[in-house]
Amino acid sequence: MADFKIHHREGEGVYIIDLKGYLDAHTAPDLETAFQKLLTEKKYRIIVNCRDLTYISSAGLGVFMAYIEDVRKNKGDIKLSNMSAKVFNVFDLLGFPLLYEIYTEEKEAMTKFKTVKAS
Amino acid sequence: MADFKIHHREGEGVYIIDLKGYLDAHTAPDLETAFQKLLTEKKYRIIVNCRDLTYISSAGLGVFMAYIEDVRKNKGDIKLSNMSAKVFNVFDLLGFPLLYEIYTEEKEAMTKFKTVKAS
Amino acid sequence: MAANPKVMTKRILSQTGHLSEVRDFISAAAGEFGFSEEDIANISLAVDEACTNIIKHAYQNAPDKEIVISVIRSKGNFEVRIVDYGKKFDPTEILPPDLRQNMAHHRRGGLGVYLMKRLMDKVEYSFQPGKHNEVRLVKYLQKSPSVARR
Amino acid sequence: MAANPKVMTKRILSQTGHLSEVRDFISAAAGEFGFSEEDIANISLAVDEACTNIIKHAYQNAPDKEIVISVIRSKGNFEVRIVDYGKKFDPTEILPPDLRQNMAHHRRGGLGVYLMKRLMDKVEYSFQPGKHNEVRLVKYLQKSPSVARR
Ligand SMILES: Nc1ncnc2c1ncn2[C@@H]1O[C@H](COP(=O)(O)OP(=O)(O)O)[C@@H](O)[C@H]1O
Ligand SMILES: Nc1ncnc2c1ncn2[C@@H]1O[C@H](COP(=O)(O)OP(=O)(O)O)[C@@H](O)[C@H]1O
Repeated sequence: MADFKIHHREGEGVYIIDLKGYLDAHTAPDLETAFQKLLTEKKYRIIVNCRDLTYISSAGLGVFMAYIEDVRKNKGDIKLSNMSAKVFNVFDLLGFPLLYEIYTEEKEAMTKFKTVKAS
Repeated sequence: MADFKIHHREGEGVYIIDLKGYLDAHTAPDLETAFQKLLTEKKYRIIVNCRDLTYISSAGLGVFMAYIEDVRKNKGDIKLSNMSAKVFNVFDLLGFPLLYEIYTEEKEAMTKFKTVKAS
Repeated sequence: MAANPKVMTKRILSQTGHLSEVRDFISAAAGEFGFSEEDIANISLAVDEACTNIIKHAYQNAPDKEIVISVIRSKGNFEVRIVDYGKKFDPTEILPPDLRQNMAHHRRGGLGVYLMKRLMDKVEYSFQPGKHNEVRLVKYLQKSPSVARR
Repeated sequence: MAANPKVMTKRILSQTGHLSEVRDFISAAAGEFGFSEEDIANISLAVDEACTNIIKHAYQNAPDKEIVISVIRSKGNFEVRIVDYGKKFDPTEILPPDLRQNMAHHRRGGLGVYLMKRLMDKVEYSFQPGKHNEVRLVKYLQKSPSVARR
């Protein structure tokens, strides 16, 4: 069975989710739960750090599409960072860089949140 | 000055445009003219063969966006074929494969036109 | 057939918990065949997508159905055939995804078929009425670029 | 400065007919610096886009204005600075293109700035009020992948 873990951090009013392992149709519900929890807690400034994300399929990408509208409606965003070339390639094939901010480093995403004032 | 040439062919009710050389802001108006002429003549089933297209910038890509709606409204299409990896990369970065049919070989585009009935 | 060294087969039950085994099976076969790391990743992702769709759509999440994955290797050609016995499927009407629409409507899906087409050189669906469905995914060893145009 | 062998400069008039010279100039410099064919193509496309925008927007197609393109090479860093004396520009509000919207409204433009960002590692605009505008395009020699995330 695919191994997938989610770790939560918080810093300067931004909520950081670290993804680790394999994000496929089997593990995508865990990411759904994580986003639902953040939204319930009204945490809308989110960075998803993909440094340890080994694999993603369209089931995983789908989760990002499902929550972005609610997050942005609340003046937040889901920004992504630290993807391997392999994981980035999947996002890229589907045109995600046209719609999501994907940064090489987490700190760039953090800077972007800080330079745009909170709601 | 950039060298750019357009050659016209016709076969089985499909109009084929061969592009050669450099398609940039300087030469894009030539492609505009070619599309305008096809539309005036109500030729809506178009293949753009990019085998000899050495270079494209966003000014060239823009021309494809400007005419596709009119062509499709008339039950036609602009299909692309035979791009080099370098030229395809530019289309790909902007998400064109999500919206345009881009074929490795011209004959695949031709087959697609023939299997979908004409208006 | 069973003696043919160029065909390898794996059977799984229709559960997403088995997807990782399928990926490992395909990765190993594609690696042996001589594909680059990037191609290996692309092929096993495409097969994951095909199996995920079978579980979700052809079998509508019933957990006790069978999926048969075969790898057929011939000169320069790496082919994966995936057979199921569920609902049939004709992909010709499936359009590429519209991400902005998906986002606006909280839609999670609609990415898999397009992704398979981009990742492989050929994707073909067929069905034997009343018997089974089959999807054939083909990648050529000597093809560049590693990502297809459609 | 003129004696510094690591800086090379080219001046053109604000005419699209000069874009091909700019591309040749940049390609030669990037090739000498050791970039791959793919990187060379990406860098010279980005510079073409920047110059095209200056001609169209900063100078609004006036054909007799000046554009100064300098290449500054330091260890592992290939930087192109493009100076113009036209309308200033702040790209922070420029959103990525929405192709479906463009298609529906017969819009040709809106692709260049996004493309430059994807093709280069760094894109920065600045202006000296009343003096000039400058765009800095940077590509790192040792960076992979060859296409940037933003
Ligand atoms: N193997 C299959 N069997 C039946 N229907 C399928 C199959 N694969 C795909 N489909 C149909 O095609 C649609 C698009 O599939 P896809 O692009 O993978 O997106 P998703 O599965 O996320 O909806 C699905 O919603 C489903 O209706
Ligand atoms: N150098 C520049 N000077 C002034 N305005 C610019 C410059 N570059 C871009 N712009 C503005 O930014 C917009 C987006 O630019 P771009 O993405 O290249 O698309 P396009 O030039 O095709 O409209 C332009 O429409 C223009 O308003």
